[in-house]
Amino acid sequence: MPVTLIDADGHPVPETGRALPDEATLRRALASLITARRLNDQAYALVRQGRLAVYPSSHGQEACQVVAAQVLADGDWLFPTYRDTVAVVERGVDPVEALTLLKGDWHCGWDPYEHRVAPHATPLATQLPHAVGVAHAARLRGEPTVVMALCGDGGTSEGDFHEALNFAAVLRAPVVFLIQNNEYAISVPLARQTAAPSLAHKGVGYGIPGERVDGNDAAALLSVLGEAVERARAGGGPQLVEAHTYRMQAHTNADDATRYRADADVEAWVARDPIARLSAYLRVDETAYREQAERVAEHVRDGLNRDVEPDPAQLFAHVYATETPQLREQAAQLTDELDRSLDDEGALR
Amino acid sequence: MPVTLIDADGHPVPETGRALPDEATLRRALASLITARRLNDQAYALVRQGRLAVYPSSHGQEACQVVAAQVLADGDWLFPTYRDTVAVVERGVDPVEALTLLKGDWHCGWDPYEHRVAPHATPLATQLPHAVGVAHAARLRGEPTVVMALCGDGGTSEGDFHEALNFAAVLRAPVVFLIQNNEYAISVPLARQTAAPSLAHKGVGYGIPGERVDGNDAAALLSVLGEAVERARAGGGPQLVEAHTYRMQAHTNADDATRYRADADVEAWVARDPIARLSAYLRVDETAYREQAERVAEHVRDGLNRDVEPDPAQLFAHVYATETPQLREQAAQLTDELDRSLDDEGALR
Amino acid sequence: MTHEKLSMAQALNRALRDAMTDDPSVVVFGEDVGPLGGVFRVTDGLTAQFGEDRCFDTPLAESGIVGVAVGMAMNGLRPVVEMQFDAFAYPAFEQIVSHVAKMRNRTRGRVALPMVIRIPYAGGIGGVEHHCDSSEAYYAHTPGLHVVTPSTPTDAYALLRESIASPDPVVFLEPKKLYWSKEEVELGTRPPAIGRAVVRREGTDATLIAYGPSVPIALEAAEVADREGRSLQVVDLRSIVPFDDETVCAAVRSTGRAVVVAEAAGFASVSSEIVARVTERCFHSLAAPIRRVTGFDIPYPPPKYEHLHLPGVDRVLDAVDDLQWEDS
Amino acid sequence: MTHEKLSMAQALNRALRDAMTDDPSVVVFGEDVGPLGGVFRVTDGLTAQFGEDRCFDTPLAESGIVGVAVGMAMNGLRPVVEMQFDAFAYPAFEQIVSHVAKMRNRTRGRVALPMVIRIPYAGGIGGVEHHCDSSEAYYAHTPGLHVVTPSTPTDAYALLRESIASPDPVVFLEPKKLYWSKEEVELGTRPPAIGRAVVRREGTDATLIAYGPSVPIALEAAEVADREGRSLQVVDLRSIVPFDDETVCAAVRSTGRAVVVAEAAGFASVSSEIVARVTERCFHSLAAPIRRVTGFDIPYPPPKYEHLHLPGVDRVLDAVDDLQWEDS
Ligand SMILES: Cc1ncc(C[n+]2csc(CCOP(=O)(O)OP(=O)(O)O)c2C)c(N)n1
Ligand SMILES: Cc1ncc(C[n+]2csc(CCOP(=O)(O)OP(=O)(O)O)c2C)c(N)n1
Ligand SMILES: [Mg+2]
Ligand SMILES: [Mg+2]
Repeated sequence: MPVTLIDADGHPVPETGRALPDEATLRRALASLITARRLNDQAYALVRQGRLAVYPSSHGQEACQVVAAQVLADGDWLFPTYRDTVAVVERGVDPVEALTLLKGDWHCGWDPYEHRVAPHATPLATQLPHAVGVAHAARLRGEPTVVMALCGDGGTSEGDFHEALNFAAVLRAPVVFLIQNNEYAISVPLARQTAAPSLAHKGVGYGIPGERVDGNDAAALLSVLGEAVERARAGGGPQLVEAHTYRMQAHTNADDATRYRADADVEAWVARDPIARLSAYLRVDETAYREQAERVAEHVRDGLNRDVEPDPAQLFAHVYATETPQLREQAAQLTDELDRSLDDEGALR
Repeated sequence: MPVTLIDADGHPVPETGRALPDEATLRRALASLITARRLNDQAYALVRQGRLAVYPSSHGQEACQVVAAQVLADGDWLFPTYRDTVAVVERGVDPVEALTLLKGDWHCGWDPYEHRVAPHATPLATQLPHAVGVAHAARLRGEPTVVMALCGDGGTSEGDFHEALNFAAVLRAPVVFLIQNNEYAISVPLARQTAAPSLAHKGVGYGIPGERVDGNDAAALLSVLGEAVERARAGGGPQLVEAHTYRMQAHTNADDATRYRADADVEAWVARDPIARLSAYLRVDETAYREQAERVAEHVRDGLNRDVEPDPAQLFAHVYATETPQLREQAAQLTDELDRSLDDEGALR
Repeated sequence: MTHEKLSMAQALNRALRDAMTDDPSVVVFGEDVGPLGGVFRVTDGLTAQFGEDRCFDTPLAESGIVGVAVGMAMNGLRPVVEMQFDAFAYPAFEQIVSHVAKMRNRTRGRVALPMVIRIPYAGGIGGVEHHCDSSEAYYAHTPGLHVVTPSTPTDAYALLRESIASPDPVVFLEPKKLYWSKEEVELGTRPPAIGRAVVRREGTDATLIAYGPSVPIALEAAEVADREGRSLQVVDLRSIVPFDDETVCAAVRSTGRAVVVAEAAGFASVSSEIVARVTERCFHSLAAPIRRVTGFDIPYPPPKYEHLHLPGVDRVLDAVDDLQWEDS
Repeated sequence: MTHEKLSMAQALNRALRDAMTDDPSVVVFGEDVGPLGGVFRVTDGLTAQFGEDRCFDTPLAESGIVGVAVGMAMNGLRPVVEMQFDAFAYPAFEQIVSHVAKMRNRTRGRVALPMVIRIPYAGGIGGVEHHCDSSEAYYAHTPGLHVVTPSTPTDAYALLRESIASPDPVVFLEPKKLYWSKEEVELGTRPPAIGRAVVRREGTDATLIAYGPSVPIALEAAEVADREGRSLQVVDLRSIVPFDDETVCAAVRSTGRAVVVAEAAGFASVSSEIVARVTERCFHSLAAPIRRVTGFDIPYPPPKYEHLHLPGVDRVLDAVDDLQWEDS
């Protein structure tokens, strides 16, 4: 059974053997959840308005993402997937920078070192060995860094998931692997992804402790992930956490979820919403939180409505530290083309 | 604890909850073990004589290999690794054909369909998804085929191991995955390969039952693998079996094992030899078996001492069902070269 | 023989459907190819029509998909697997290079692998990183694979039918940006087989050699050139491996000048090969060196930059202008 | 500056040792690189000298090895990883193509990956299947990677030092059959950097362009040709990416004829690129089309056949003879 500390109705679960996080911590989580939800929905809307190419929303999964970021210390690292924009933002990255990839301006919009957030990883599970490498390098230097590596349920089927967990265990690397089990990999339900009793069981074959947690219960996530991070920091090695949640929207805006799941299935999860639940428990007036959320939404709208003129030189500038002679030639060719086409336009119009 | 039915001294282990295989079955195993050992040692000797390029010996692991083949029915398939020559031979493949790769005459010397033995797989763990595919195809057609897929301890770290087990579990493919844990992957000991409590535990994350067995006890292997095969045949899905054994010789003749393990470690395993143990239990006169073994050794010596003239046309004949125009050109070029060099030789000598 | 107006995606879907109808050993699998019908809907309706044994979703693991297909092909079936996007076939690279390409040769022809690996590839759809790679060179360089890529719905249908019928593995590259291009398709026809290029447009001054997503660019360039008084011939390779030296060289010899157009980075690519082999064979017919118009040697750029990267009509015409038309 | 007679394997070992001594951020890992010292002994003694944190054995998983190296390079270290053989780098292909090659570009230069992927490659050692692939084209075609390959112990030392010092990832291809070739090596020198080719032998009649394992073949061919009265120049690329157009084109222009020699299958290969780019640049200096002498377009053959497959001196000289020496 996944760890749950606050049930779907906002009541504390008795006799869990775990303390509830203190109220300040929970309030901080709620504030971020509300902003995260607003950000998810704003981004979704911006796709419809053509300002974002595509958006894989984490609506409904915000608790996992917000808490994954909140349990980390400054010197820690976060390795997100493409669906983890709100985790990235929670870690301090400007949301406009966080959406750069999906806007199409560049691949990664932020400086990974500034907040210690790796670029979004699109090829599934490939970020997991990177996370292990970052953790191992820190450990070799005696730094207290912990790495939070995110992955989807579908991603667990990739070979890189296996190799990363095995390396982490053998190297005793301080990595917390958080699987957001949202029951789907695009159209493929979990039952077709694995026959394992749970995704947390996947730790066994590596000698890594696995834990299941209710992914829509921020309190439980704070407890379980917080513990995993401290254990890793103390030298206890990697840990695997499966957070059970649900992808409330289609895979991305380009997807048509009605082809593979019933609306009723989705509706059943509305009652387990992570925000409503925490809000009910805390009995807070959400108004104050909503203001911050609106400010972020506005910032995102402004940022994404601003068109950035692509600078052709960028195409060649970052392939290598020093441009190869070949790239210098190609850049010159492009410049020449563009100059000529400007001349043509000038001449013609 | 691994299943052991006959201990290292040849005494039956009490209260295992498993019946010992009948005497005829054990005698058949012993006969094959003796031949297999002879084959291993003959092949090893042939490398020293320059008749084989290299030989990864399974000296000490013969029980795993012989039994893996013996528990299969005619319609079943065996997927060997490069170390499993004696399993291939036990399945009926002519030992000379089985050694073709290592002799250097061609990549695979036998017809995989004749005895339902896949080619040796050199890239580690890559044969495992093939095994699943063969099994799944058979199952789709309603055939009672079971596939025995072999893999080393080192091979379990590869992504393909993971993907194959997961596919097998999800498809409920009738595959028995047999890991010969011989404690080393070339120079790397198991402790650096994995932190799992055992390799059999690796089944858990796929929902595949795992079993450990004494890999030097042919009786235990017959019981455990036989059961796994019948379970798979009956629709019970895949199974993972870890056979604990030991690589008594260097990785191949090219390897220098003294660089990474002590001779004393190896010696400790002499007392656990699979042949001595079974022979002690059966109290048989091995002479009769040795004759057969010698016949096989002689056949191997003869076969490998015969030089096969490489036929240049073979280079191009099997790349595609029909040679591409490009390959026809290249084949013609080579023929022309060879003709000219024959003319030169004729003219000069 | 029937005619229907179909998009390339629909033509591919028809090819799968017809192949599955004609041959019970054809099976289709991959990520999201079942109830969803694939992210490009190429497998739409196949599970419903043929059942889950014939078209099914797999776990998310490309090496596993290709590896399992190898085993199924070894054991009497004809798997057609889908890699969701070009860059997501890379996890299967070892299986493709070390097994798919080599099994027949390894076993002296005893084990054939009649299987098709479908890969939506190349750019021009505003896709984010890893969704727009032109990966043909990796496969074309690997002996043992057939590599084909259609540029029209008609060819998509015909080439996929041929590929599924082939006794050998085929890497079937589908130009994503042409999925929605439509034309009247002749179903049931057998146009030139795998290994044959076609002249898509006759012309006398220079030859444009293209394949897959670059064919429409080449045709458009020829159209524009025509208005400017230059007659360009357009050859569509269709099949990269085997390569149709005969058609390509005859075309180049007839004009004496050539430009290769391809989206992929140019370095050590299929375009390099075309230049090299045509030059080797037609050196003395060439009035000028063959030019290449390719993507730059950079990672595929973000959506807002792709128009700068992709070979376009102007760049093709610049290259044509460069073919030393004046005595010097 | 010291001199020592070293084999290429020893020179590589010295380069690792010296780099690890000079820079504590250099770490070495891979399969069997620890106590065993690597199957070719290139990492011999490093664990003993620098400890297990600096040189260690990993689990048997190439994608994991490269992926973990990416993370370590992101976080301040300079990993040098070993792939045991050419074909065993394919499991890491996705990591190499989708991350190693792209991280700097993805992050606009913020995240650099100073890492080296050492790959013993190519044939000529009687190795069984999967142990003899010439895989350079796969890497050379991938923008974002440097690809280098030495042909002498001196270059092996120098190029590996340069590669480890490079701010960018380098695929370092080690010609297996030259591991045991010996020469006097100048340690501590800085010969031409990554990106520079060298003329290994002067000659006036034609230019042989080679790299890695083919350089000794080219030199031997030049030696034989010399006795037959033909003067062949030999260029050793050393660096495939970046490519030294200047040196190569100057060489070809000086002779007007050229043959490219490389072990890899020729189709869509580095040799194709050399022919294409040199022809583009030197067309009017060429008296004949540039010829390629490469491996056939077949899977690398079994040991007993490799002499038929590999470019040898005779085949090179045949190609030179083909360079249209007579008026026709
Ligand atoms: C290697 C690879 N294969 C395929 C894809 C295409 N793809 C993108 S998301 C996705 C589903 C991922 O599912 P999951 O891991 O559960 O994450 P979720 O989308 O549910 O967050 C797929 C198949 C990819 N990005 N990378
Ligand atoms: C993908 C791949 N990587 C590396 C190798 C090189 N190699 C051959 S055998 C071996 C060790 C294998 O160990 P294990 O799986 O335990 O099998 P064993 O040799 O002990 O039978 C290695 C690293 C390989 N064959 N394939
Ligand atoms: Mg999911
Ligand atoms: Mg082993």
